[in-house]
Amino acid sequence: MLALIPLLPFAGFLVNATMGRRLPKTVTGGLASAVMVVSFLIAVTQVWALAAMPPESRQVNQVLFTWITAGDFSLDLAFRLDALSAVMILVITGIGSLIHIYSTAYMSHETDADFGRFFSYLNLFCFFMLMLVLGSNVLVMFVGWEGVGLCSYLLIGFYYEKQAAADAAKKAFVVNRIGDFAFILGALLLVVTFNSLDFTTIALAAKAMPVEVTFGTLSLITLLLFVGATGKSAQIPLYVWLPDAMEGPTPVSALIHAATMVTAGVYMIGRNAVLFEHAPITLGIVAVVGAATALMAGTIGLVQNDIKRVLAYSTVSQLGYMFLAMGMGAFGAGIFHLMTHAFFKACLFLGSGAVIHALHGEQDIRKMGGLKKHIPVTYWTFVIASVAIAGVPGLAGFFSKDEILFETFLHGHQILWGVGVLTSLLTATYMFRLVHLTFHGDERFGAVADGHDAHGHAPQHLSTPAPEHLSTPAPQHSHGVHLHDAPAPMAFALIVLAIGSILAGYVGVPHALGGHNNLGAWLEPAFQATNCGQPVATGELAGIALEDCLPGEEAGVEDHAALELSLMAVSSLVAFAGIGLASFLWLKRKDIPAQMATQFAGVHKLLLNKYYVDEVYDATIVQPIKVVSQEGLWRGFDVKIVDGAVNGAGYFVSGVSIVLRLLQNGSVKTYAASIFAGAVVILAFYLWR
Amino acid sequence: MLFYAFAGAAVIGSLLVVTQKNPVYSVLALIASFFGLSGLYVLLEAPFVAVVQIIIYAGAIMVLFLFVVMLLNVPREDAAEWDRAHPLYRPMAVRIGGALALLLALELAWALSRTAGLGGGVADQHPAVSSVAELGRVLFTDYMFAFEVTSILILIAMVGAVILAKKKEE
Amino acid sequence: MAIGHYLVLSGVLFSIGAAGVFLRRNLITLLLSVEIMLNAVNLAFVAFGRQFGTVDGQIITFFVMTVAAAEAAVGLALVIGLFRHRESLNPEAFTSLKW
Amino acid sequence: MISSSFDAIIPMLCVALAGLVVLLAEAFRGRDEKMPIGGLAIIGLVGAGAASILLWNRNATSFGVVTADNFSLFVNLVLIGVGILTVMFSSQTIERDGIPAGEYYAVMLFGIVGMMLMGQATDLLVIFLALETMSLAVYVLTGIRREQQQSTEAAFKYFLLGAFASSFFLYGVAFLYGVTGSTSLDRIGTVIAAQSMSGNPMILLGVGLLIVGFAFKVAAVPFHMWSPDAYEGAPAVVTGFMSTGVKAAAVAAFVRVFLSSLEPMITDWAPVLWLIAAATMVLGTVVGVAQTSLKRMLAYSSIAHGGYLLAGLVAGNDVGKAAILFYLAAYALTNLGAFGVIALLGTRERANDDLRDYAGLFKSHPALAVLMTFFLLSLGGFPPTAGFIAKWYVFSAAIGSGYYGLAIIGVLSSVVSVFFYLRIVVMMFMTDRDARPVPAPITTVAYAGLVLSLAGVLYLGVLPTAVIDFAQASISTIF
Repeated sequence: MLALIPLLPFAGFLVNATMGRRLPKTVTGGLASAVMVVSFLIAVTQVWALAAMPPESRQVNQVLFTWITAGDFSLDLAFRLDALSAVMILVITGIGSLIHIYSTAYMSHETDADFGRFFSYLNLFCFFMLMLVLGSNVLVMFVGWEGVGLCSYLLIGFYYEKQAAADAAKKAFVVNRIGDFAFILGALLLVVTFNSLDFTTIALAAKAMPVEVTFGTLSLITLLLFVGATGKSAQIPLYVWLPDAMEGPTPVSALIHAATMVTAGVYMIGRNAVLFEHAPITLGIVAVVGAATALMAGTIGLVQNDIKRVLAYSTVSQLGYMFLAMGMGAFGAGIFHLMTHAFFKACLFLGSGAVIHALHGEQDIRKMGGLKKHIPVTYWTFVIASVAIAGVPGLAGFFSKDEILFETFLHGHQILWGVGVLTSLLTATYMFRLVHLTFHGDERFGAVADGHDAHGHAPQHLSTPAPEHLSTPAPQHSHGVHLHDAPAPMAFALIVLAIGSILAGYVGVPHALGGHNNLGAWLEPAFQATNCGQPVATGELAGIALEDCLPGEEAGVEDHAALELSLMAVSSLVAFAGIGLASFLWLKRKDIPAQMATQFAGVHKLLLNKYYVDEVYDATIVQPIKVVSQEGLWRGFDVKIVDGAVNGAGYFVSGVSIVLRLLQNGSVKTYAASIFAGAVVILAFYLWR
Repeated sequence: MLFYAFAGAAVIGSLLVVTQKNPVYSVLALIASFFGLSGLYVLLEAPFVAVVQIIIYAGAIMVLFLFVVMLLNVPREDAAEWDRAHPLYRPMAVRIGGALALLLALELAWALSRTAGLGGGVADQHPAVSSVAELGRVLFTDYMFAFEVTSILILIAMVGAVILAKKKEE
Repeated sequence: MAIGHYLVLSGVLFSIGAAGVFLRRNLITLLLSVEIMLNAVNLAFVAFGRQFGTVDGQIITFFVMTVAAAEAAVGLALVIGLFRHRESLNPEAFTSLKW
Repeated sequence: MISSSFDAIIPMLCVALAGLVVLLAEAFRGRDEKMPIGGLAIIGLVGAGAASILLWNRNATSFGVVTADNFSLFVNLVLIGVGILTVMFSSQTIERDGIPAGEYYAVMLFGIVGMMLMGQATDLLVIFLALETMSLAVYVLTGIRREQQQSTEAAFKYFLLGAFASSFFLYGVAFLYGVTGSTSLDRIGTVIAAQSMSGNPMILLGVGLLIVGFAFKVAAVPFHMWSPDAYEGAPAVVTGFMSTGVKAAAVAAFVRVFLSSLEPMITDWAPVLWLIAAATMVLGTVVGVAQTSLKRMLAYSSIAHGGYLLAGLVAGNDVGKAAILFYLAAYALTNLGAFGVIALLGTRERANDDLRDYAGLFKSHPALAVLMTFFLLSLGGFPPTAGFIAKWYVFSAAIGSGYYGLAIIGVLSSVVSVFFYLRIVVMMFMTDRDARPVPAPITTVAYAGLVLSLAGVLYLGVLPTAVIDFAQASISTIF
């Protein structure tokens, strides 16, 4: 039954991939959505059954078959449902279903073939994502890990006719491969250390090991895994691909680059919680990287003018929050934020999609404004989600963000807490800047044609014409033209997600507010090393297992109620301050932002250009290598087209490659010389050794 | 001192092979070198090998070479017209090749000089087995399978040579 | 004569043959050079065989000769084929495959 | 000796017999008569496969120089698979390219005999003869399109360098013979094990020269330079055949010689092979990036894969040995499939193997594009394909033996290699261009071959246990 959850989307993929081009859109889209909904329902029943079990033994294993054996090492292709993966599959199938439904309307302008292609990729993605979270060992997770990367690549490059999309896809892939490299090494090191890749086995073994105060094997393993996570979850230094990934269709941004795939790194740390807990050095790095990413992306988000890019940087920033939580050892808080974030960020992305849809492809918020009355459904859902992400009390983001900040403070990391609060202020500010510029104020979307070139500092990606809906030429709207609000399927998804953005937080109401932090309690066993879910077969194991299965103490939680309440007050104030600031700056005194932009031109430019990170990478890595590789151009080697697949780091390799291949000069004597030299060197090695 | 005479013949012959520009001379020099080797085989009390060396190697294989040289009728080496395509590499290959060959010879000599037990006479330890009958017996017992394998080898060579050198049909 | 003498001679011949592959600009001489190398090995085999007082070395020599003959047949066929394409025996004339 | 049974050579006999029958059939064929000659070849190969399976666990030996232990039978089965798939792809291409069918199949079958013998021989002289048999056949196949200068040029380069390297190999055999008085692997093994040999310069010369010879056939750096040219110039089907068959046979012999009789000297040869393996993985990957011809790109990829195989050999532990066998099977299926696609897309006049020829392949030949994608993903080591499992095994074997550096280099190069595999995928799926000359419609047999390869690739990726067990059983019987 468990296996059905990923296999249903896979079946949908098979059908749509083989016959999608010949089927009408209603069938392909309907099928793709239907498999996701059914998968969601199955997931609900499974989780329901899981919840009925006693908390300590909430674990369902399904071994499909033994996948790999080597000596005494053996590995099953197995799925495991526990408290942690239960949350994940609900998020993936639930939000996934909504986004599928949304896409049936959003992508309806595509041709039948492209439509089918889109949904087959989307289903395939869900399959791999479910593999990733359900896998009971590192290698099954890695299958999903690689698979989602591949699907993300295919989906970012969905509009491959557009150079920016193709480049973004390659960038995402290349950056992810760097992360994957570390991940595989980490996995190999796990095999060496534990002779197993099963999460439970590793956790049990790690538990028996001392906490590594100095940098040791566990620290190295976890660090490698974390580098893998930074690639997938867009953290410093590997975050650069995510903003560019916005070149993909908006539902993809919502599903992959907000709700699910990018959170895989967070999930992975949660999955290996015991391992990370025994490597405090790595945890420290995780926390610092998370906080730094949160702050940096937040500041960049403040000045971006592309609606999706603002959201992209916001995603990077919120992911930073999650890593901060993970780094604090507050795994429950991280997963909690992951879940609430999935709701409101998906809602925001889908809302931005609805805006773009209404404006026929316009993404520049400077050319929006006053949309409130034209597209009310989109407006209200967008506002709800924005309030949620800003951390206004009562909505989802408040609870989860607050738990993270509380845990950070509790662990004595006041600086990181400060960073978190600052980011929180930034979040509220840039989100409401977005809301105000998009939905309030003057209607600026009529003046598109004239104003376009006037913006000298428009980011480069905007100079390309309307990225989406290439098939429909974008007509210039003027005042009075009716803008259609989201069609029914899109509205449905938006409304459900907006409701989710309000309610999702209530599963984790903290004790301080009279709640029971149900989610935290639910997740807690998943972060412990127990094998309570396994039938206890052997006698000597039984004792240990029972001991582990005793409910954990919740000592000291109540003691901090006062502290938690005051911290909550601070962050609530911060949230309101951010919203107020944004309203003041971008609604009341619109001259101030412009003044500030000129007064602090340097800072503004720095932020607008995303701290020049892309430029620095370009100047230090790409350009020098480009020069080298262009030396090879004399043979008519078309780098732009043929070599385009290799971006960034790829240029380095291809530069070396072009030099090295010159050795292969076609002369048989050179080849013989190579053999001869090899022979002489080998013999010399033996004789002079 | 016959050894040095034959060895000299073999070495000089071989050197001539690789220094002559005219392939006909090269082939002839190689035949001369083979005679030297043949003499060495006699010194090693392997008369049958010596005879085979002359009859098969020099007599058949080298004649095949000679035949091809004559067939293609290219009495001398091409001028260096093609070499200019690789101004950098070709002379380098020659020099590197020469240097490597020298190095290899030194390495081999050095290795052999360090190997114990090579100073003794070649015939000191065991009596020679040079009877053709014994040769044949061993060939068709111990080496029977290897012998059969060569039949396939030669078949491939025959078929292959025909396919590769046959003129185009049509 | 000491076995060492034969081995050194064999080594010298082998090196000459190996050098020949680089020195000449003629495909046929390249093939001849490889023949020299094989003969050098033959000499080593016969010398070793004599030292052990067995016929193995001599018999291996026959096999090597067979291989040499087969290689010569295929090699010369290829040389003829190449010559047909370019009317040249210079190995540097055949560098259309590279990089 | 004479009385020894013929059992161990039955698989080879089947194939050789099929070769002879094919030759005769061609001789008696009427001028325009059509004959299912490929079918004869397949019958022979299937017979050999059946014989190999029947010989399983029987450890038969014949003539004292040929063994049919499980290790060689495993390699036999891989080689037979290679042969069958090659014949299936050839059915389309030889007619298209005007290649003489009888001779082509006969030489190929004889080549397979040589390859099988490489794995089965337990005597250095026989290994040398097998090596030559295999090589000569492959030289001929490489140059079989004699009207094309590239084909002949490739064959000549391959031939000359092959002969050059073989003489090094043979010289190595001579030195080992000189030290131990025998060419039999058992005998050499006992002599080496009985007395410490690592100080003896002559045996070190022998080992070094053997490495040269084997490394050449595996196309390991720096003995690899023939392979891009030979692979590019040869007809694509032949390239697939030799990039898998020759490599499998050479690796099999390499493993047998170095892990059985030369095992006591592992501290002497492991560092050298470590370097060779690392250089091979890196160079094959890096230079592959700049290629625009698909055949050449895959040639470099094959070089890199040779490096991974050598990494398993260097690791030398039980996992490593089984990993090599598994890798051989996975790599053979994958690479043959990829070259099969390339071959089927060519025309008589043009190989159509430039990267740009693959633009928009998904639009014109969706099935071929999808098949190719799977093969490329497997070559790149993506889960859940055969290539991933194979690499996983090799790297965990390397790490298990403490060769962390080798494993890191391997993982890194396989990460980089994805770039050029991906380039092909990008071309096929994300580019539109229909200017490519349209190849002939693809026959059912050829398609069946591709689907068979794909099935194998996925089977080995998803359910590798059976084959891994098989490989472990094979390896445990001899070492």
